[in-house]
Amino acid sequence: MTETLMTAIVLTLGGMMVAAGIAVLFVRDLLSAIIITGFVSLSASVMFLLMDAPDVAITEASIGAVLATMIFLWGRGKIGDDG
Amino acid sequence: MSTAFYWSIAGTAAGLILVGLWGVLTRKHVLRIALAFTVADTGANLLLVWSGYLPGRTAPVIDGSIPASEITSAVVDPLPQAMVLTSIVIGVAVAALFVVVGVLASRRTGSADVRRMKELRW
Amino acid sequence: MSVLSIAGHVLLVSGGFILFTSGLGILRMPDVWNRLHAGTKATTLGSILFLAGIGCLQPVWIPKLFLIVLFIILTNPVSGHALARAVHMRPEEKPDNLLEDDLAETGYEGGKEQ
Amino acid sequence: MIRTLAGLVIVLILGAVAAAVIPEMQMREELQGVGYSYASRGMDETGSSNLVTAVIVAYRGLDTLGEVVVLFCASTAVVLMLTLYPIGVKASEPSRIVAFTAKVLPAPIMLFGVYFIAHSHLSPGGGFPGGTVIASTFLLVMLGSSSVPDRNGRLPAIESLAGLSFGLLGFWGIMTAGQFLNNAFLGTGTPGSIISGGLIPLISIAIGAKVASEFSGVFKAFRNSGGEA
Repeated sequence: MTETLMTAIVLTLGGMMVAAGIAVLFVRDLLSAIIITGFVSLSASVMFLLMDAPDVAITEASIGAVLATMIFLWGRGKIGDDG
Repeated sequence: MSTAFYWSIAGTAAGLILVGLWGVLTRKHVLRIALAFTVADTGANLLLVWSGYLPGRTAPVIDGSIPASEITSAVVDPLPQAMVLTSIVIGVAVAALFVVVGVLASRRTGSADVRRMKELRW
Repeated sequence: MSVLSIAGHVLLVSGGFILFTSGLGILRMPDVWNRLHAGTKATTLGSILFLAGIGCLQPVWIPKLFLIVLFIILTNPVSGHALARAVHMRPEEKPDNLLEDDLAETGYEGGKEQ
Repeated sequence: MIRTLAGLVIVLILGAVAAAVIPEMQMREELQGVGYSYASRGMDETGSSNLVTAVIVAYRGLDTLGEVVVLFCASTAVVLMLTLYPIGVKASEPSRIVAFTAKVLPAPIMLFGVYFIAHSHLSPGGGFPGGTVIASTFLLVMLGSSSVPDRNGRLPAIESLAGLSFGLLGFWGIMTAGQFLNNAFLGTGTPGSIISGGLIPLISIAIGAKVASEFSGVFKAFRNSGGEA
């Protein structure tokens, strides 16, 4: 039961992550791309937790979802969406 | 049963690396390249942690429930997790450097298009 | 199946339903303001219901869950408020049939020197 | 167009290589090699319940020192470039509600980060995530007020002090036990209590302070890069 559930969770999450990774490249608005990258990092943190790596999960959640997103938002505020 | 769980994580990691690499090779906007680089970074970290994962075991944090003689058959490999922990922090520092270099170069050329940055041409 | 367990499952399902509704609202609502309404109010209630359901199923975790609920109550409305103010600073997002605009009448627009 | 096609071809080739190589990585049944010895001896030798922290701080402490140096180089490069080539910035005044929340929330979040660092040898966490959590409170304070915290410029001092104490703790091991970053000379204590693990809590504090001050310095440089506060 739990094995099937875990497999289903990982398959769904992995499919969403790869789809989001492709969406980062093709979505038109740069702000959306930054938010989607944050989503990829957060899903990766869930996946680290499923792989019994709580330290890595905490680090990825605090860094990928907060610090990296803030850095990219700062860069977008300086450059803008063009190109 | 656990093999599907196991291999789907590897598939996700490899897919993220390939998608990120494709983005780095083909996109034009410098911040979009940095985002693709971050995605590839996440995939590489996933693959590293996956290489030390053993299904059916617990996290390498030992509480009283595990007797000391059975630790080696009860926990996953701690070494790749330690490496990835440092790799994540390095990754975000490199991403910050990437973004700052991109912003300054786009200030200099007046556009965020990476093809116009003659200083960064490969 | 004790009463507590049934209550926990009911709370989990209702929280999940409210979160699903919020996601649907973000997808289907016409403009930013309506989407903001779906994305902040409904997620607060949905998360709290979900955590309450977990607390009914695992009563040992109640102190930690209480801390999380407190954090959500503190942060989620504030983030919605900051988002709404940021949208209000963009005139092109203002709807046509707006009857009253209290924020503009106060003369205080964040970020613009008056 | 050519670039897109060439990128696609390269990615497809690499994907074929990955599809050929990754299934060869057979699922292991047992721990082997270094991982086995860390898992079997780690808790007795270092006194740390968290084996990941034991590997980072004790067994691979020298690597972590080098990694901290890499982090220092990256953050210094960011700060230096933003100081040399300033970029105009428009600071906006936050609303009253956001400002109030940004005054209330940093204290519990920082307590959370300090908990991470102090319990690095007992529970998941450690210097790196704790440091980033503390740096995010710095970011929160900065977003919630129009002024920049750390007016006196104490962040570089904290950073240098943390790096210096990391090195000095390593040399302390040379003085007493004849080995750089020796972990056991303070006594490992009983695993599971908060005063245990030899040098691990001290080095975790040093790593946490260094990571927190470096990321805070990066964000301060982002905010300050226009010159005015």
